[in-house]
Amino acid sequence: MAVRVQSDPFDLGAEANAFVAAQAGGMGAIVTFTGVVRDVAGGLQAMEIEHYPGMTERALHKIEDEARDRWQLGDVLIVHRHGRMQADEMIMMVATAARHRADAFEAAQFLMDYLKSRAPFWKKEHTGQGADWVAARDEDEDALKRW
Amino acid sequence: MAVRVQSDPFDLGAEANAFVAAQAGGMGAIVTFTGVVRDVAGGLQAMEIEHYPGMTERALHKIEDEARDRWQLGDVLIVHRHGRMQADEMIMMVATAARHRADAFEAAQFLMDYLKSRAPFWKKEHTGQGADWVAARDEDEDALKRW
Amino acid sequence: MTIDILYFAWVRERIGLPRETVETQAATVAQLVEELRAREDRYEVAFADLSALRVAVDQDLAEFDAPLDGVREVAFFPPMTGG
Amino acid sequence: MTIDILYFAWVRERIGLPRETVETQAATVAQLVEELRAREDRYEVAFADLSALRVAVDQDLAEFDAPLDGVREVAFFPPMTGG
Repeated sequence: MAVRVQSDPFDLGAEANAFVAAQAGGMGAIVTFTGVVRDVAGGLQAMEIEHYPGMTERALHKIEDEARDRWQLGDVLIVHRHGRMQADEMIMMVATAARHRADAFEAAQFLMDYLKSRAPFWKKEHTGQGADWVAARDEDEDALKRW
Repeated sequence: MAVRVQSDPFDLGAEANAFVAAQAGGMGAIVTFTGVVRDVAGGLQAMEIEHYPGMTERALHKIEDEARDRWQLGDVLIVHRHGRMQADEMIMMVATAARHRADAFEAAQFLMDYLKSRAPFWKKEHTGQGADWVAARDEDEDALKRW
Repeated sequence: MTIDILYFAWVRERIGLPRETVETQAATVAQLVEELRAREDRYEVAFADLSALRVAVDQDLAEFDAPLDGVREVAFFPPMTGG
Repeated sequence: MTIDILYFAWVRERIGLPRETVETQAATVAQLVEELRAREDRYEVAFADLSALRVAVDQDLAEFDAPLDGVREVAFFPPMTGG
């Protein structure tokens, strides 16, 4: 179990390899999700992520605990950056390990759905036209209903 | 688009980092699944994977094409080993890239479900008691019905 | 009682500060919001539409009718957009 | 016509060879199976329960009633267990 909130970049490959190496023998299924800064419209100069120190870690641990109650999991990893980053930089990742692939996949989706709408992060996009806070999407709130 | 069938080990971390780096700007969601040799009962001396050269690559490409018809995807990667491997070695991986995380997750699950039951690989477990072909699980066949 | 109030994202920008400490007798978050709105225009603007706001009480998400008894920290912010 | 027949996993082990080339007039996979079963015990054993077998015709999964006209390669194997 690990939750990390950091401004520094992380190395997905190193994280993924270390995560697999740390699993007990029975964990045959590993899923990772990685979120990358998108520049959909073109012209993104920076993405800035604000968070709520203290509550962020607390919220991520609660989401992880909830996932552990629902699925049979080995390790869980959540890494989320804050501060400024550029297009194509990695924002965050989650990793899940389980005996069966359905558990690893569902737990990773659950972590992402809850992290999106229940962990205190806010994105601001800086472009040549100024800076705008990213609006929450109804689909993200709706995604919670399936769990 | 890449499908690789090989006896050599692969480096999940290097594959994942290269996969992310190769995406076009809009692909904000990356999912990987990795299958690891499990030693559930203890005493596994080796896992041997046989495949059907020619048909294997053909089947994996068909599965990928099917996924592309169903979801909006960037790149897709499938790597699957054959030959002998030990407990805790990585057997295979898939990676998917998409604009939205639901597409990346669902496509990765779809690829795995079809790969399990429709790509010509067969696992044999070697233990101190001898060697046995792994039986297909009804759950794996059932998993196809949701798509 | 003394409560630390934190603001994030555009709530922080509209109010113009990230945190402040207030002395209040408010019994609920909603009453605290009314006290803040009565102070100055920038608070009135920030709290104009409560449906666009989320609140955390002692670092847990809460509703606007949550009681403040024994609470040390209340935070106001827009819907979250992490991941 | 001449057809290459491939065997995998325990089908290969029971029959004792990975591939062979046969001359046949069978119109379907099922007729080819009947010809093979009539040959020797090891074929009879391998093809005893067709529900435990899968077949590919020219490297695509097929049914046992698939026609063999123009086909170059037929493969028999148990249900797949990759991933």
